[in-house]
Amino acid sequence: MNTGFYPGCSLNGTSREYNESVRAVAAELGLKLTEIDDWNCCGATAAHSMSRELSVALPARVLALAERQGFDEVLVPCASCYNRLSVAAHELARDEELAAKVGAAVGMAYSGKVRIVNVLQYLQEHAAQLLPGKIRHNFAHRVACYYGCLLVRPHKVLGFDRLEDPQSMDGMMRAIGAEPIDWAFKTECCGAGLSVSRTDLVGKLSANILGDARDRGAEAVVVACPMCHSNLDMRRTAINKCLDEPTDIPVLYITQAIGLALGLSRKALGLQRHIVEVKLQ
Amino acid sequence: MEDKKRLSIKLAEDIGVDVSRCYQCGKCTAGCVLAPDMDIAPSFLMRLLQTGTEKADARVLGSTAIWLCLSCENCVARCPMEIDLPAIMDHLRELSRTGGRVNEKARPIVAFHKSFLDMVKHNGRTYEIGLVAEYKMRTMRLMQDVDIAPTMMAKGKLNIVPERLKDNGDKVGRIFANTIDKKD
Amino acid sequence: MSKIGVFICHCGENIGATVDCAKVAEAAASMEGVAFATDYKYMCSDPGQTLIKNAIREHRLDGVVVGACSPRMHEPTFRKACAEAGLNPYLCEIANLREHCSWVHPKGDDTTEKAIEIVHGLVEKVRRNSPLTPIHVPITKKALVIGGGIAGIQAALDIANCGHKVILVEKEPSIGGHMSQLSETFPTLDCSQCILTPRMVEVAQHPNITLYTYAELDSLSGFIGNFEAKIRLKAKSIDESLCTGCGLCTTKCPQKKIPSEFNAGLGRRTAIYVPFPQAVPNKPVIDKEHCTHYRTGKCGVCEKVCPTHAIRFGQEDRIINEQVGAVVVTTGFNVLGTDFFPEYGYGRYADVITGLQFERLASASGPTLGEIRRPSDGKVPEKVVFIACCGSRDPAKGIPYCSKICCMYTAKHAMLYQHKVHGGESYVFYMDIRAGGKNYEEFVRRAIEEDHVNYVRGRVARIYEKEGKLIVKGVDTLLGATPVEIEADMVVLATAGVSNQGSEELAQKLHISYDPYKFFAEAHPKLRPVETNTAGIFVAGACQAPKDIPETVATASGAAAKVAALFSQPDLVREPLVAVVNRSAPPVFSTCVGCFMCQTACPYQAIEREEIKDRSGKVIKVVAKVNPGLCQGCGTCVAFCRSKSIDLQGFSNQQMFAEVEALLETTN
Amino acid sequence: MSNDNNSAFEPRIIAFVCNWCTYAGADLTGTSRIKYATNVRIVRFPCTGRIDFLLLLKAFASGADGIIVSGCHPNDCHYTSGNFHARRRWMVFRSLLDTLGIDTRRIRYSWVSAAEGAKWADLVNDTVATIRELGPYNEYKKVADYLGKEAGDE
Repeated sequence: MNTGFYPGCSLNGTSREYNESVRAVAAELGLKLTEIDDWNCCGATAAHSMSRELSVALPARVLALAERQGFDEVLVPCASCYNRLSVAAHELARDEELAAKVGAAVGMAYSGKVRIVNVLQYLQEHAAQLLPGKIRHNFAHRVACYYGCLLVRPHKVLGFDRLEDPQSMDGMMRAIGAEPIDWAFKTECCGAGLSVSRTDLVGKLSANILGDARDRGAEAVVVACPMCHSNLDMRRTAINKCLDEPTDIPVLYITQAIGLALGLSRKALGLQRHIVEVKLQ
Repeated sequence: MEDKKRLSIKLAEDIGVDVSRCYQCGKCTAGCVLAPDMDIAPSFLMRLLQTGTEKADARVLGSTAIWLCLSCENCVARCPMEIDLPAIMDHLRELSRTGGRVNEKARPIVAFHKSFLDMVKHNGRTYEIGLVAEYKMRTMRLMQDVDIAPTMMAKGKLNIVPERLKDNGDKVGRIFANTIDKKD
Repeated sequence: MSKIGVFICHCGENIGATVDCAKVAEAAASMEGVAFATDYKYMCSDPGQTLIKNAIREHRLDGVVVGACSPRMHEPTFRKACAEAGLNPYLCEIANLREHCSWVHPKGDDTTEKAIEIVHGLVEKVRRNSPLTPIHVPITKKALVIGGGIAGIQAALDIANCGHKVILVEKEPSIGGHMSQLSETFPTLDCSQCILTPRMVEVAQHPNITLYTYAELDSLSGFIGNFEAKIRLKAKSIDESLCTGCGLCTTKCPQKKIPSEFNAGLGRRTAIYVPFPQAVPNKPVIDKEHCTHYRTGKCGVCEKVCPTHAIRFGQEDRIINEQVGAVVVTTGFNVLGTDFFPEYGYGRYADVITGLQFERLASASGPTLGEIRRPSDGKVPEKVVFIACCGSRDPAKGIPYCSKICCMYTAKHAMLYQHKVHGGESYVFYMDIRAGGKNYEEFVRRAIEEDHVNYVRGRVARIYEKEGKLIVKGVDTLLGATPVEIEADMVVLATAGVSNQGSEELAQKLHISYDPYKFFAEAHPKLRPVETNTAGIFVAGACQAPKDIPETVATASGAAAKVAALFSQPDLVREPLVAVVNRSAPPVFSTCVGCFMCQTACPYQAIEREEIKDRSGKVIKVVAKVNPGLCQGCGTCVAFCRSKSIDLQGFSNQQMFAEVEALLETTN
Repeated sequence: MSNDNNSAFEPRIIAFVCNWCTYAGADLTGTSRIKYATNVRIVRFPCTGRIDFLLLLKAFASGADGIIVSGCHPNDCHYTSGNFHARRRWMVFRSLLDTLGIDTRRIRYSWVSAAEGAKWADLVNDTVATIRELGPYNEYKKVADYLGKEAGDE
């Protein structure tokens, strides 16, 4: 299996700890990841808010590159990129006219051969069987697994996990000794698309999420999406304004939690980069 | 001529969504995290599209709701008729922008998207400092987020210089020229 | 030279607006063998039929083609008219110009041309029709009713009261069906059990009714008037002749934690059990799946305590044969599981329940003795949310149709809750209120105006639990689509009514049609609502589609009337559309070579061997012979016959070849 | 392509259907006012089990460009097993037709129940499109004409 790695812009910028922790966990488990050469931005929310063609064309270039570079699958840790790449692949396969236009715009065709996997799928398929022997100490904490919207929806396109009350992340957390809680905001949107332009709304939506996790006794929120992470971690001032009582609940990437269980250093996992300090071991 | 065409017809032709299938159960609104903050809640927006009047169409294109929609897809996931509301929102945004109907209050959102795409156009990837700088210039919200930027810088979350593709983004620039910036 | 009459019906605008009927009649007039052709506004009307009759007499017609609606609609009407004018009814054929032409094509020359060709095909066919006489067969005047809910009970009683024998088969240990589970009934709020149980007892005591509970239909063969049913009597593990129904066994059975079907999972029952105290028959059965003795060979407590030694662990299923003349299918419906709505709680939250479960909570015979207490902790809920259309009108996750009964029972539930819990608050989330029916709308208004149930127009997006409350996130679409959030103590889902498990298999056993939702199909949705396409098999109640009690009872009585009408005839007159093996003069006798391929193909064992003997009694030849009493006219034997010696009356080779040729002729 | 002016070509399709399922299904198409191509002519049989395959040859000889045979779904036959017999006979017959050089793409075998009005319309439209693509069935007509002439000469 030749797995390509598409970090996307966030993992090279604001969320570089996600990048670091994905690579660190993969390396620790002996899994090889090769970054797609010369990749470009997927366009994210902005592109599909402004132009359908552009929103398909940007991911199409990435997919065409991956295909040319001989990858069977591409790991896309960023949930937003994962969503955009998956939707674009779906649109290209479904709409011949669009595929032709996009192919011409990009200057490369994509034939649909590359499988797009998110970090949870990747971990389940490649890492889960390797974990038992490698865990140094259990990540024995009550955690709220937060999937957000982009990993599970649109379900017909992504076909990943259960639409309401997904379980894959909960399963991974149990595997490293954590106790995932049953809570109500697993797949509710945190408002990432408006993070900069309507911080007020993002504060409110993210406050609902953190408030519920805290109220139900979670010690940390675990995420698999850099948008969710930067909202829940960096927008804490705005969030706390919307909560009756401010919260300092930390927000971890799933790979950071696994990394801790594998005994990797906090620095290797980029934990020092968080705005809200992570004290959990 | 083209612009006089009713939105419902455009939606059917352009993206294949039939607004008459909506029977106004409101489940989209009930599950929408931003419905309370929208000037037109999703199901109400569907109703306006169904009426097919010029006034209703203008109200939809000039709404803030279409710009607030986060594309979280909760609505379509639960819609009993599986009406692709996020796709409708995407298309309405495109029509609103190209038709010059963007609501005053939604300008910062559009500005952000534009700034974001400009970064991508010129570099092939996003570049947060450049993005925020451009966004601030567009919106004149100069003081926004000045509190967290230094922290982010210190934590190594911001790149000082933009990452670029091998050819300085020419390939990606071409994609823009052939899609969103296409003149026809 | 034949003298065919062609009659083109406009069917008002239905055919006339699309097909140029005058032109069709004109074209027909010039067809070979046609002596008379005309068109008329409504051919099925009295003047229309008179027109046909007069033409038959006046022009001495020897064949008739009526171009009208589907023969499935009015073939009997026009054949009867022909017979009244002295023409053999089987010399009349129907050209389907409505369903197969005017309704499916636009107005234009092509459509009129098609109509002409259809008529031409049938003119050529009818030229080769032979006069036929109906066949008389005896009727077994005993009915089989499958399903012992209110529909089956009503049908069985009505038929039995007409003086005919009835066999009632019920798969559960007791008759009563869903109605026995209901608390009060809309719109009168009378107690369901109080009006049902006397009927159940009447069934058990009726001299004309044989009741088999814990029994299922194994197979059905034969045809109208002459069916043979094999019925499987599932082992009850008791000797019913000895059991007195004292109930000691059920109190002593150590398996006490089995979810009770009768209480929709809200109560518990034992492994040897009577489903409910008013059950008919009031004798227990052993549920082999849960019984310790059947699972491990141990226990046997019931056997030890039974004062009459009626327990029979070794008992096996028994199959009995019954000859019946008619069958009424009344197998009822089922409710959709809540797991269809993950966003409403997956069955994760104990206090999110179905409407049927609420019936049990509200019923005096239920697990809470009629007090509304929520399942999780037994507390009286202070705020209850009722959600209509759970699965109904939901093509994405549920079913596209409207379940019809939910609007009414939800109003009833909310009303019962308000009556039982003073100061309680109730909300109904609905899309439309469908309260068509006698006193139905008034009933809903009462719930809103007098019992102050809060009706909110909109669907609920999701429900989650927080600090012991169920957070219901809905919307009020009448307030310009405003999101609404309610902290409820209990939520009741009006889950969709769906077809019963096994309905598809049953339909296949009975050879009756069913719709895409596996509800049984009636022969005609308006004019033959309790008949099926298979003669002698009738349907009633919610096995056709979700129905309320009055409608269920009405269809059951309707089906019973159909059975009684059938049984009122001395014998059965059947269409002579049966196969025949040709006969000719000696020495050939028949072109049949006696290969009996037809015998293997015939699904009805209608083909016999006939020995042709000479005067001395020596067998010269063995040929096939069709028993017209058994033959159903499928014609499979005709296609199988290698020597073309067997033919189907009404659909003979000559007729069909001529029709096909004529349909295509105009192009050549 | 066997024909140059396919655009003007209107295929002649004949449909052999059973009375209980497909005929009723086609009635439902009408009751539901679903529109379909006018090219089809329906012949009613009690059951697909009745359909003698010589009738198919007769239809081609009489000028049909395509044929639909449609009855009840498996297990739903009004006469228990007529549709199975028809199906089995079709399997054998098809290879025979192939050997004889008859274009079996022109015979469409399907199941349409009494509840599938829309499916009937789709089946007809789809068959019309297929046959339009294949063009008129001139080959068979030529043979039939030739045989007819031979027979007439005798």
